[in-house]
Amino acid sequence: MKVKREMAKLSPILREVISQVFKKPATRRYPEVKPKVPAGLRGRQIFDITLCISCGLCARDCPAKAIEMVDVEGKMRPLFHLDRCIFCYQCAESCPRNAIKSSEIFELASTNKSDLVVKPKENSVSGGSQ
Amino acid sequence: MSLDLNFVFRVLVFPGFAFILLFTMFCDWVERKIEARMQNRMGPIYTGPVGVLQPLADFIKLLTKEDIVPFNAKNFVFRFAPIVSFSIFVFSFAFLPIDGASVVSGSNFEGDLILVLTLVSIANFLLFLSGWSSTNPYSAIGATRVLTQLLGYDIPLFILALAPAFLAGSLNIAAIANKQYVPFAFLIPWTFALFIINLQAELEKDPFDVPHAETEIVAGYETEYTGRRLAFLKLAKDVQMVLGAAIAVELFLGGPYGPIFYGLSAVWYTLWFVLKLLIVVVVTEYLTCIFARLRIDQVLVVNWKLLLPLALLSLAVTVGVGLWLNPL
Amino acid sequence: MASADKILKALSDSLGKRIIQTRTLQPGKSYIQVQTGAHKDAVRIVLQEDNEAGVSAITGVDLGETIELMYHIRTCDTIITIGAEVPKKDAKIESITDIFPGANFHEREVSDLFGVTFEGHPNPKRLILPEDWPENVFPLRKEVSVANIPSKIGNFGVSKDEKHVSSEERLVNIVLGPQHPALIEPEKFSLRVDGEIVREVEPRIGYVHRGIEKAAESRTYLQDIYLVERICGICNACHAACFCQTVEAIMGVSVPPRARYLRTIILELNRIHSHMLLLGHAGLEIGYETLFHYMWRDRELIMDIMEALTGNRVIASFITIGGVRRDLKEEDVPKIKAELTKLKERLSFYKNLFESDSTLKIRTRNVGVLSKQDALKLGVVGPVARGSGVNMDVRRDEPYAAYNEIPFNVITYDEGDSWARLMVRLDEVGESVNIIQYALDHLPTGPYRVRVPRTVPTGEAIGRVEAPRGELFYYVKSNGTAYPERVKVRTPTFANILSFVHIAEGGNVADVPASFVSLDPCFSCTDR
Amino acid sequence: MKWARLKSPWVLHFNSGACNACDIEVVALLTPRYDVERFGILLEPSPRHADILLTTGVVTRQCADRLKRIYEQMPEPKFVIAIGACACSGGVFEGNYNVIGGVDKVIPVDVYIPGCPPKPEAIIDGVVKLLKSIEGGEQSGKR
Repeated sequence: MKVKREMAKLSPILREVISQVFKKPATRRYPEVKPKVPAGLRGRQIFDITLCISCGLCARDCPAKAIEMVDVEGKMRPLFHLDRCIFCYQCAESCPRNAIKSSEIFELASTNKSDLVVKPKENSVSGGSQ
Repeated sequence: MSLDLNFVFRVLVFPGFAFILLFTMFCDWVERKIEARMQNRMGPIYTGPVGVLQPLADFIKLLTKEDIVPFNAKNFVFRFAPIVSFSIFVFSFAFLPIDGASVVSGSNFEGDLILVLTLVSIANFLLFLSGWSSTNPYSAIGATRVLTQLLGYDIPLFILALAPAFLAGSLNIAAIANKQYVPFAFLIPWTFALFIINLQAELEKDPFDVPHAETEIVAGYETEYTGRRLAFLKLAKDVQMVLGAAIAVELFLGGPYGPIFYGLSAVWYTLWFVLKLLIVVVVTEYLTCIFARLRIDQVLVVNWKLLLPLALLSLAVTVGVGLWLNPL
Repeated sequence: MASADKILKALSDSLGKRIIQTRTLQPGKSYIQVQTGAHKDAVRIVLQEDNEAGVSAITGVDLGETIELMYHIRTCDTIITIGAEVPKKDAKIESITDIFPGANFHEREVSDLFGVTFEGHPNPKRLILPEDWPENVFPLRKEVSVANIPSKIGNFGVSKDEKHVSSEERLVNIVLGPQHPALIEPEKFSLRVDGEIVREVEPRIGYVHRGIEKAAESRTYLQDIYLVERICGICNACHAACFCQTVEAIMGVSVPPRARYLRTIILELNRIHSHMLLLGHAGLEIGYETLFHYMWRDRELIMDIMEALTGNRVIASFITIGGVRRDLKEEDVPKIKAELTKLKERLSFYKNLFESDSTLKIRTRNVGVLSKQDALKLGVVGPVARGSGVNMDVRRDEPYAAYNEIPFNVITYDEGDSWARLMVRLDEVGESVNIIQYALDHLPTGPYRVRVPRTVPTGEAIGRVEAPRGELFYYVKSNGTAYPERVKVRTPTFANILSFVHIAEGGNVADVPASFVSLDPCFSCTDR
Repeated sequence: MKWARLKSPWVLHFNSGACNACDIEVVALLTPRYDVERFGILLEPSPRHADILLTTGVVTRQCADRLKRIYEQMPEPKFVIAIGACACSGGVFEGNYNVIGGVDKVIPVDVYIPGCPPKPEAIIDGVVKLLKSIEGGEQSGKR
């Protein structure tokens, strides 16, 4: 096995490249195979309108000023600007009633900017469509 | 001269233009898939059955792109250099016997080996012109690097090609391919190895991938090209790859001639030719994957201080072995 | 190695009455305020006492009518700060570039943002602000607010790049331009090339300058953590850790042990992913795509661990003032350990590859050589310094988080070329894996976070962390409200960029990418 | 014709002042695990060869002109994808003095991908949505 020793001395890349050809490629075919996402992923927020006491703490603490308090049926509710949001979940932490929870939805790309603004009604737990 | 249908068919369709184009695209697909597999990823899948039509999709897309000619580029040369170099490469295919007989029957003559090699050099020179005529500093540097590399590997190319010609006793490619009862690659393996390394330099593959090194000079001589011209420039590059591999097959692996089992000989010859050519493509791809890119002055050192003397040495040894085998 | 108080004594008896006052910012960090002219002698004395010392950063603070300049000098495991005040009207001070060339960029930055002119500076050109920035508007001064700066929307005429006129005319001007496939980030290096040899290099940074130090002053401490983390996407855990440490030093809050261990784990994960990212990128720069693909494929193991631990692959947002935001669940530990052992085996393959691969060594061996004296003179930090034999590492010199309880060794190579710098990073990945495994075994139980009030008492503090690229330096000054008075960030690449100019000159044009990538430049860090 | 344009979208990446978190996710797309070459996507070095411009980062004053110049150099059927909260709207750095905030203030943008940084799968999802929108209506006319 002189060749084997000689190959090893040469450079490990020679053997590695050949062995890689016969191994299964490490590619995950994303659009067909949905990726397994860990539990705590910081994806899109899920806002529960029933728990919210419209105190505005989340809007005050948001580093990117992505939460705007909007009047919904008399009460002030947070409206999420997803294009400004940096998904740090400081709002979930500083919300006294933890009405904001994280979810694993991360496919948020959109062709026009307007549907990146998530209104409180449409985003609440009951109506969580997307 | 009456329009000889068989002649038109041979030139335009089978071993001629259409076959070469499709075969080049197939080789480009093989190359991309092999390189992807060597890097443990998948390569194109979604265009065509297994991504086979990917090079075709690239080509057509480039044809439909907007065509920009830089304002102070030298118009004439800028427009025609890619197409002319592409046509020269395809034209030099005419002399290689793909299915037993050369494309245009009776077109192989004594010395067509020298003609093919010079055609390759001229086409490469045109690539230099294409870079030089687009007045972008990056393509200027890329172009000068094409030239320096061209000078570096051209002479060893000729010398190495002479070795099999000497063994076969003739300068006619078809004759050389015919005389190889034992493929020269096994008879004079050192010349074959040097020829493959030289091929890497000619095709600007990885160890010698200096002219269009993305990291230093944006895209080398291709920087200013868009649309149709870029399509032909890339296709010229692919055809050159297939042509280089084809020359290696003709000179060292016995061309299309291989054992025929039954049925039409032309079919078997083409199959053998395609098979051998794919082997050479895989070998060059393997070399690309295991080497990092050398600096331009290191490439020159390798060309002039290493390839040239070794080529001369191998020619001398081949002549010695030849004379010792069957004295004149 | 002279000890800190010996240097202090030498300073006090040689300067005598020119010292206005001395006080200690934090235990072990002394601050000596001197008259304006005396700051150069003070710096010279400290540099003579300890030849391994270096000016770590120059901070400017706007005190109303005067601007206070602080020279933070890194010497024998601590920082000695020399302060000098300059009137705001005609702010002039003597430059120290002749005794410490490493301060060149620090001074140009302060002159850009504060308007202090440094007399005797070799080329006092604009470094960070864009070309079309109005004259004598200095953003970091208190009276300049964002509103009265002319906005640029609408007039995007192509600004004329100032031509770099070189002394000899026959040099070709190659611009390693803002948009360049090799460099992920925009910055411009105009190289004056004579044939294949680089004669002069003129770096032009500031393409990624987002004015973070000014923005930090208008946000609360809680919001500042997220702002500071986004200075650099690759080493973001280090920025968060350093900022939180400095604020905790001002407030006198001590972090529970479990939080200290969790911080160490996330910092080391960040180091591994940053080093592997660079080693792969180095492969791409020298045309070795296979190494790039293999290295980044193995890096995905680390990204999965970080995603499971912190919820995001890259920006961890894990460290906060008073501890960490999430707990490491017990059932995750064996999974992390399994992934780390898998990574360890791959490392042996890469080490063998870097040592025996011929073309890789041709492209990196004695390319971009930086000798130990030059490294000390230019004040480089991190793997760039350790690649030239300078034995410095903040994790050992001034342990923070849980580094005083975890055994690890500092790797140095003496060749000082690109290959040595890449090997330092490769070995450090191995070290980091050991650190994480040790930390996972000895993870103490208990709370992982301490509640912290929103306002910070008045005070100022200095924080240092060993980021993947080197020593990261923070200076925070608070005024009792919930908004910081001044946040100064000196990132490791800002200290290392000057060495690129030194390395590239005289070298080969084709070597520029190879030596450039071995410095691991991170321009979003440099420009802040 | 449109089949070819959909099957081989060549990509150019320009970072107009980002913290390079989004940039390393864009580069991670080429590596074995995500491997966008499956879709025929190649990272092209020169703007002349590219169809889609992937911009990341909050546009700083210095980068604004370069971004516009690169956009103009690209041949016609060209599209722009803004990646990350900074490119969509300025993200955390909105309101800083040296920041223009948002790529759409400089060049027209086709797809916005929020996230800080968006996962590589989210970027692929954005590219797939762009290709679907091209397949749907010929949108290149709305420059």
